[in-house]
Amino acid sequence: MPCANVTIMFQAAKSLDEALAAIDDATTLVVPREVSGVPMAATRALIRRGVKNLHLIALPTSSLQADLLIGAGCVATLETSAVSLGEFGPAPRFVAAATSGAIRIKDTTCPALHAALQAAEKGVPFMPLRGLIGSDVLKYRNDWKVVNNPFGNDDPIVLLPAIHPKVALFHAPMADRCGNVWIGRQRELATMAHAAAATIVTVERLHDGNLLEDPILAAGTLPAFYVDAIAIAERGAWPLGLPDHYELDAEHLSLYARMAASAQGFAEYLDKYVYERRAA
Amino acid sequence: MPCANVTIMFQAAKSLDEALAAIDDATTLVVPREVSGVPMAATRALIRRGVKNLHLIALPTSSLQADLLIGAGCVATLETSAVSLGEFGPAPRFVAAATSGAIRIKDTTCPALHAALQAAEKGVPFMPLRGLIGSDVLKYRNDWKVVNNPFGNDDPIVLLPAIHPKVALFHAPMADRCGNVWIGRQRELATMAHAAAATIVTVERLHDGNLLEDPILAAGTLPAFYVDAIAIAERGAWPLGLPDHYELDAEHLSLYARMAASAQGFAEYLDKYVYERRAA
Amino acid sequence: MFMSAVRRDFRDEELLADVIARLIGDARHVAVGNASPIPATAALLARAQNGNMRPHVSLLQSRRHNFFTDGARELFDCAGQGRIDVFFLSGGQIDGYGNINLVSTGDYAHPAVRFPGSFGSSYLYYVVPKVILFRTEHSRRTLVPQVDFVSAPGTSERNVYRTGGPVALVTNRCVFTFTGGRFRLASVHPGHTVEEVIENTGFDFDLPDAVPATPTPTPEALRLMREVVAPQLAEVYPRFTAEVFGPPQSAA
Amino acid sequence: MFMSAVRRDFRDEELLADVIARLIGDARHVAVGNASPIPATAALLARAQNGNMRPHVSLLQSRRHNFFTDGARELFDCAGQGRIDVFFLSGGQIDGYGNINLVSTGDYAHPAVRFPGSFGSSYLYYVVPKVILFRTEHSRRTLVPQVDFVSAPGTSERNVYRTGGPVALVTNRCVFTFTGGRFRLASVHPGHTVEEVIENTGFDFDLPDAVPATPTPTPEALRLMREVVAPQLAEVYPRFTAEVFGPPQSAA
Repeated sequence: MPCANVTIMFQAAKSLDEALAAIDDATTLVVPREVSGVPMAATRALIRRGVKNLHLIALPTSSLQADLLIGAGCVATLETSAVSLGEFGPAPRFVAAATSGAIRIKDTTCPALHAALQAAEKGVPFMPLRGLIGSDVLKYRNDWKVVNNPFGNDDPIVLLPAIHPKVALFHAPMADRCGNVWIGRQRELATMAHAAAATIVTVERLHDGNLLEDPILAAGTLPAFYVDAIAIAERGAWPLGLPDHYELDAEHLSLYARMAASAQGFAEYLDKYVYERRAA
Repeated sequence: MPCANVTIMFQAAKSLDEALAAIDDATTLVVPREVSGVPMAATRALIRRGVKNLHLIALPTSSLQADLLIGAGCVATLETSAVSLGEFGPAPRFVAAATSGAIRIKDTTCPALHAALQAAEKGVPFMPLRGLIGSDVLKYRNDWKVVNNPFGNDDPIVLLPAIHPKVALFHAPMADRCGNVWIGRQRELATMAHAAAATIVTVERLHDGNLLEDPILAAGTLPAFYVDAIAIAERGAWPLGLPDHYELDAEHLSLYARMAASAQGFAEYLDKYVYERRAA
Repeated sequence: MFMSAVRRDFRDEELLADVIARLIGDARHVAVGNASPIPATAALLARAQNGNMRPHVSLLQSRRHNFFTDGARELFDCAGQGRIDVFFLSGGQIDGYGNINLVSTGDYAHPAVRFPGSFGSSYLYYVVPKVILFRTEHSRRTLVPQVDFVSAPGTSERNVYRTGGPVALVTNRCVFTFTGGRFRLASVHPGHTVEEVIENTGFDFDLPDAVPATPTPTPEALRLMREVVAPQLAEVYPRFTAEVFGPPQSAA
Repeated sequence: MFMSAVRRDFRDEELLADVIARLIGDARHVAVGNASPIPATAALLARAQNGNMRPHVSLLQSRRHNFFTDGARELFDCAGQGRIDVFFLSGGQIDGYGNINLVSTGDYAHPAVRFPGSFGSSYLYYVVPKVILFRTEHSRRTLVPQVDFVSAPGTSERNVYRTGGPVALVTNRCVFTFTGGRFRLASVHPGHTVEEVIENTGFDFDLPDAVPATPTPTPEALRLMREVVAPQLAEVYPRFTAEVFGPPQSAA
């Protein structure tokens, strides 16, 4: 009985496109930061499918993934604390869309996104957070509120409403046939899954046996109970890295930064590196 | 360089009594529930030392540990959502102290304790929690507040002030020589350590190598940065169990339940099973 | 436990588990707390009967039937997310308003009897849609007009966030359902009578003109409990399983 | 980078790291964000100089020098607990009030230039006791009278919870300290002048009668950077390490 705990929600590993079916136009989609397992193969599949008007939440930042989705016209609203290609420079399509007004940006700060997702995880309507007061980040977020700390004395504090994504999407090292996913130290992936209505995961490989049956592995496992679909995508974070598994592809990211600097170059990049894989 | 990340706060594994030195009279001490690693050897050492007036926080419940400490006169205030010996019956010294008024009890409910410690972990003054309204748990907690959810409409919600323990104390399967402690799935142990000013851990054994250097082990590791003292205590949860390692000692717990039913029997228990180990 | 003259081919525990399994129905996720072998049997029976892996059953005392990897808080977070559909609570006292008392009798500051404490009830009672109250001892000591301490109330004001609450109370004598803030006698177990229920219940409840007998377990339900459920249960409740279902068999 | 006629036996990066290491002093825990090789060098140098394993250094881009196992939120939780003493921030714009802008110039709704975003600054600036601002480009474009967007303010009203904030600003030309809501010129790097600093700074700052030259790294500091720090740094910043400190040596 290797999958004693498997929930009926989990279906055996699917094709990538099948796994992504729940991500409709206008989905509120939460994705992780660069070192936490960015589902780049899935991102390319979404672009090929032509998904539109995403409300993209990058927890708490993004790099290539947000830039590609924005450049490909998939994003209506972006909620994050930063988008950058890091040592490869600014994220060119993000910058272009931000300055042209092509997307709506909800600027935030890293711990505010974490707290708002933890609020959803805990089933509370809001979470408090220090900082922020006097910043323009707060000024432009009319969905946030400042109240007086009822345990303090003239002590203003920001309250952040819970964020309830429709779908959490990330890439992880492995899953088992029961649908359990090993996420390791990247605990915010568990919070994403707890907060989202549905969770879709791509993984490098299938693990033989039940991850929950080994106490050492179980400690880093997101249970199948929270997982709705899994697809295998080897090197699924490429050209980004998957820590402890493979490094980012610096040459390709340099190439991307150069090509994406212009709209035309970006279109060529899509043709060459996203659409060519349609048949894959 | 096996301990690149070790903090100077950590000292190599100490004797049990040395490790417990920071637990003075009147310490606000947080300890875990039965299946999460109850430091029973350490508890007996504290009783032998004659610690007094503890503010004991059992996250979120306790069994033998709280009963022993209460019976031995170590506790002034107990904050928890339940104390019971489970299938071995009521916790007799807890019940006696509660009905005689020998200790002050701050009754709470499991998720309220978790949330209040997470508030300290996150550096916020309070956390909201659903439920509670209309209960006598809330009625008798004048340190809690009910406010109107500012994101709702006539929607009362409870706010719980952060709990900042002075010391977190627990038992875990293993630590390494850098001071990292493997806690596995018992993530509330990390929250306890994050929330407390100091953390003291007993472990079954030392692990060779650095727990943080193996990604699989690291996923279940509390970093040395949060750990102030470690002592080795083999079978340190006895007569309780340590899940995945050893079962509880049912015969001994039955014996305890019988002996502790009277004050005299409890005194005999202490003589036989706590003080006799003074030389150990 | 039951004073019955009827010849039966099932045990009291099997009847109770069968009753509770029917109350569970087709839920997605049933969580069962510690020291609750009969509700655990019921949850696993419901799952075996549905035959589609529903409901997912979390036995909090188990390692195998317990997927939680985010620490002791995950049960409560999970409930707060709306992902736990059925839970079981009990009470040192339960009153006719559905209030439960897990703390103490008498004056709270100077209690006559002290119970263990409220556990998670002051939260879970509000956010788990189907809470099944289970208390085998059906007496005027346990089922009282009004509890001395409200660990969690049976109902809340309209403006209080509440997505859950009690749906039924199962005792060793009968089943009450809970609607509109009151209990209603739904069935009396074989070998027991309405008069006996009235006599041993400290609170008022709605009494239909005709009260059916609690249906007895079907042969198929008994077979599933004994052959499918018992081997799963043995990990967590070896003594209960051996006593009720006989010597352990190999797991299915 | 520096226009210097003085013969020197150190590189600009070494001077800056040395300056920052002195600003760090005897802290317990220094955290260094991504893409910050000079602050990372400084933190590891401070540790090597103290010789007592203090401060603990967290390089967030590293696996080895990064103990976090509780996900991306742990850095912020750790800071909220008061367990991070020193952090580094920068800004597309920094103004004379210590405000930093990591978001955009011009009108926020129609930005002229868009920067990546505020990252954790809108929180960390308030709760890390010693925030060292570091921006190598020292020009009127970056050091402005008033930022167009406040990612995080340099100071706060008295009733705002604030246990941290800026203590200094290090550029390629000089060191400013920050007290009383204003910058004060503390030292000018060798090869640079006070006049040059005034000319290239868009904001007002306090100017002492005599401004010392930034002390140059001691031979011992240079030795530590090259022999002890460089091998540790190479894991995270291989290109920077090779360029500044020469070919990799085996780790200490």
